[in-house]
Amino acid sequence: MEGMSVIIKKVTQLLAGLIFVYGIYIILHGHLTPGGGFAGGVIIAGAFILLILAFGSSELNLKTEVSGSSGTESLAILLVVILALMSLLLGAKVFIVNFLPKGLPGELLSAGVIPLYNLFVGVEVAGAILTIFLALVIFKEESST
Amino acid sequence: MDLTISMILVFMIAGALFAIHAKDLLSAVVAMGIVGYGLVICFLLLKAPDLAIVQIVVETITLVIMVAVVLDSSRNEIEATFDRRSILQMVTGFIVFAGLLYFFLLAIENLDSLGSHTLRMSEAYVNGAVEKTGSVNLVTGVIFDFRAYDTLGEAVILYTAALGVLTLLRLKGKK
Amino acid sequence: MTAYILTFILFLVGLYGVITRRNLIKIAISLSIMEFSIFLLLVLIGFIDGGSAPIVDPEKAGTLYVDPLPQAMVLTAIVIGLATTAMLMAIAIRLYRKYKTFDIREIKNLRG
Amino acid sequence: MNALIPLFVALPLIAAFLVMILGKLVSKFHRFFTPLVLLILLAMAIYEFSMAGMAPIIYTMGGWSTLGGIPVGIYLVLDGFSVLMLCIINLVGFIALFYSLSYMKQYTAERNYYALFCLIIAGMNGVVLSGDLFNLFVFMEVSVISSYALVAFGVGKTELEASFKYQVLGVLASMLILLAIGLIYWQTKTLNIADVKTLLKGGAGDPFLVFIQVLLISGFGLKAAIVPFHAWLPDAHSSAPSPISAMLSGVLIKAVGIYVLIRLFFNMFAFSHEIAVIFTVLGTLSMVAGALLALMQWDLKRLLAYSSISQIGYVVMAFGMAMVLLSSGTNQGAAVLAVTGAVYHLVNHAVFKGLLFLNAGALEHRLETRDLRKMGGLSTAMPITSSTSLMASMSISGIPPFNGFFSKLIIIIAAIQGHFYLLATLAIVVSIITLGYFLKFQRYAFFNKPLEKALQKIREVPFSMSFSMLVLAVLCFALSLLAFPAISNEVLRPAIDVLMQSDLYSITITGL
Repeated sequence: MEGMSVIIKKVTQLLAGLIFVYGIYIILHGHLTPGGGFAGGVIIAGAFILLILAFGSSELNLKTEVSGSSGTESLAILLVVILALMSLLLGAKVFIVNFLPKGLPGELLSAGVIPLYNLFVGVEVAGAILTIFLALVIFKEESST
Repeated sequence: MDLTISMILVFMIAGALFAIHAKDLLSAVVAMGIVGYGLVICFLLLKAPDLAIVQIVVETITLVIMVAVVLDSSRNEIEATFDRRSILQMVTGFIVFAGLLYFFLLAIENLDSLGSHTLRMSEAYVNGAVEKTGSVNLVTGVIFDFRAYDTLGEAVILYTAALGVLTLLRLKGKK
Repeated sequence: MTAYILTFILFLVGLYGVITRRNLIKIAISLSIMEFSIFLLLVLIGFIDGGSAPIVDPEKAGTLYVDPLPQAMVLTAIVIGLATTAMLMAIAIRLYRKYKTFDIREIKNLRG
Repeated sequence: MNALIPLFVALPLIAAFLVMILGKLVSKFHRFFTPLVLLILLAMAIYEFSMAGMAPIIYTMGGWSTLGGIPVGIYLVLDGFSVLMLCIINLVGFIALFYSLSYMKQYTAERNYYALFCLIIAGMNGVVLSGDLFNLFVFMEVSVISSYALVAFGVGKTELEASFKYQVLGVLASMLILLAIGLIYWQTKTLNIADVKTLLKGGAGDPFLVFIQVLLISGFGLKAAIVPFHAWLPDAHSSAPSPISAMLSGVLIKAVGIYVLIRLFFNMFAFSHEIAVIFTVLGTLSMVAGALLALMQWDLKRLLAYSSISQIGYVVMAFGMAMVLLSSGTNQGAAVLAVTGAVYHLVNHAVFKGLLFLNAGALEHRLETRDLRKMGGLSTAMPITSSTSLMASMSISGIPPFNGFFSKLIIIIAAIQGHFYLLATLAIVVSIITLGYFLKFQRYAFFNKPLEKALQKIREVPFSMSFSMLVLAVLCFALSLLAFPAISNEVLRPAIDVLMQSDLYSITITGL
C-alpha cells in the first residue's frame, strides 16, 4: 500500500520515536508504575504499525521484516521459558520461582526476576503483534498483484 | 460508582446495537470502537490503570486491522430482507434473552454487590505482597510472580496466534 | 446491581449479533463485544469501595487496595481476545479473496 | 519424581520455539527433533503412569503453597485420571506426528506445522495437569487456537470455511466458560478447584449453581462436540489434514472437552440429580444422532467425524448414568462399573478412532479422493492399510476379540444393573448401526471390485505411515486385555478411584 501525505509522514517521524521510547519506559518500569510487559509491548508494536501505515509498505522489504519479527518473537519467548526453567535449577528448585534477590521496593532494579520477565514478554508481545500486522500487509500486497 | 458505570454502559450498549445493525461495515467497525473505548473509561473508573493502558492500545490495533480488512474488501452490508421471518426471529430472540436475563438475575441475587468484594485467595496478593515479590505494582506482582505460569501460557497464546496468522495467510497451501 | 444487569445485557447483545448476523465481519465484531462485556464483569467483581489502584505507596501504609486478581485475569483475557480477533480477520480476508463475499450463508452453498 | 511435572508443558514449548528458530538454519531440523521430543514426553508419561500412587501429587507453581490454609499459587495436580489422559495424549500425539513425517510432504510451510503440533500437545498437557480454573482456561485456549490454525492448514476453500465456523463456535464456548469462571470467583473468591469444592454454597436446586453448571456444560460440551453443539465437528475434522483429524477426534475433544467436564462435575460440584439427567440425555442424544448421521455419509472423513460424535455419546452417557446413581446414592456397584466402562471406552476410542483417521489419510494420500464411491478393491493393492482398518472397524463396532467390544459390554452391563433398560437397548442398537456403516466403509473401500483400471497400480503408503498404523492396530488388540479384572485393576483403578471418592482429590490440597 502506498504511504500517506507528506504532513503525516513528517509528524510520524517525530511521533514514532517518542512512542517507542514511551513503550520501553512502560516495560522497564513495569513493577513500579502501572503497565508492564504486555502494555509496553503493545505500545512498541503500535509505534511500528504507525510507521508502516504512514510510510507505506513499498519502502520496506516486507519478507525480511516478517521473518525478522517472527524470529525475534520466537527468541524472546524462548528466553522466557528458559528463565522459567532456570528457576528449576537455582533457588527453590521449583518452576517459575523468583530466584533473584528482591532488593528495595521502589528501586528500578528491585523485584528480582520480574523486570527480566517484563522485558522478554514485552519484546515477545511486540514481535507477535508486528508479525500479525505484517502478515496481513504482505497478504494484501501479494494477492492484489 | 454504580451510576457512572451504568451510564457508560448505556452508551456501550447503544454502540453495540448500532455496530450490529449498521448498513455500512466501516461504521460498524467504528461503532465497535465505542464499546472498546467505553471499556477503557470503565477500567479507569474501577481503579484498573494497567488494563486501561493495554485495552486502549489493543483496541486501536484491532480497529486498524479491521479497517484494513474492510477497506480491502466490500463495505456494503448484505441487505437484510426485513420480512416476516426476521420479525419472528427478533421476537423469539427477545423472549429467549429476557428468560436468560431473569435466570442471571436469579443467580446473582445473593452475591456481593458492587464494591463490597471480600478478599480470600488474593489476600496474600495484597497484604505483604511487596516484601514477597518486591514489586510495588501488585498486578505485575500477581502476573509475573504469584501466577507467572498463567502469563507463560498467555505469551504462548499470542505466539500461537502469530504463528497461526502466518500459516493461514501463506499463498500456496499444497505443493 | 444495575451495572451487572447492563453488563449481562451487553453480553446478550453480542450473543444476538453472533447468532443472527450473516456477515463475517459483523460476527467478529459481535464476538469481541461479548468479550468486552465479560472483561467488564470480571473487573466489576474485583472492585472494592474506597479502594485505590493496586500500586503500593511505601510511605502510606494501610491503604485499602482493589483486588488485583481479576485485573490479572482480564489482562490475560484481553490478549486472548486480540489473538482470536486477529485469527478471525485473517480467515475473513482470505474467504473474501476466494468467494468475493462476506455472507456466511452464501459461502456455505458456494462450497460445493 | 514430581520435578518432571512442569516438563510436560515446558518441553513441547521449547521444542516449538526451537523449531521456529533453528528450522531456518538447519534444513531438516524439525523432522528429527519433534519426534524425539514427543518420544521423551511419551516415556515420561509412561514413567509417571507406573509411579502413580493413591494420593494425587501436588506441584505448587512458583513455590507458592498454602498461606493460612488458603491455596495461593497455581497447583498442578497429577492423579490417576490425569496420568491416564497424559499417556493417551502423548501416545496418540507421537504416533500422529510420526505418521505426518511423510504425509505432510504435500503441504508447504512444514515448519509451522511441527511448531503448532508441539503447541497443541503443550496446551493439552497443561489442561490435563492444571488444578486451577483460570490456568485450565488459558492452556485450553493454547491448544484450541493452535487447532484452529491446524484445521485450516491446507488454506483451501473448504478448510477456511470449516475453520471459520469452528473458531466462531470455539470463541463463543470460551466466553461462556470465562463467564462461569468469573461467577465462581465472585462467590467463592478463589480459583483453586479443590478450594472451590469446599466453598461452593447452595443446595441442589440453587439458581446460582444451576446457572454455572449450565454455562459449563454448554461451554465444554461445545468443545467436546456433544449433540446440540456438534455443528462444527464434521466440517472441521473432514477438512483438516488426516494426522490432525486423528489428534482432534482422538484426543483434543477428550482432553479439552470430556476430561474437564468430568473433572469439574465429579471433583468440584456436588452431584445433583437434574444435572446428571441432563448429562445422560445429552450423551444418549449424541450417541443416537451421531450414528444415524454417519450412516448417510459418503465422504469417508465426514463418516468418521460423525462416528466420533456417536462414540463420545457412549462415554458421556456412561458418565451420566454413574452421576445419576451416585446422586441417588443407591447401587454403588453399577456406578463403579459405569465409570470403568466410560474411562475404558475413552481410552479405546482414542486409539481406534486415531487409527481410522490415519487409514483415511493413507487412502486420501494415494487416491487423492475421500469419496467412498470412487474407491474399490484396495485390499490387495494396500495390504497394511486395509488390514489395520479392518481391525479398527471391528473394534469400533464391538466385535468380540477387540477392545471396543469389552468397553461397550461393560457400559451395557452397567446400564442393565442400574435399571436403565432403555439406555442399554439404545446402546446395543447404536452398536449395530455402527457395525452397519463400518461394513459399508470396508466394502466400498477395500472389498468392492475396482471401478477404474487406475486403482490397480496403487502402491502401499510409505514406511512412516504404515508403521504408525501398525502400532495403533497392535494397541487396539492389546487394549482388549484390559477387560480382565487383574489388569484393569492395575491400569484403570487409579482413575476410577479419583472419580469415585471425589474428596480424595481435595483432601491433599486443602486438608478439609
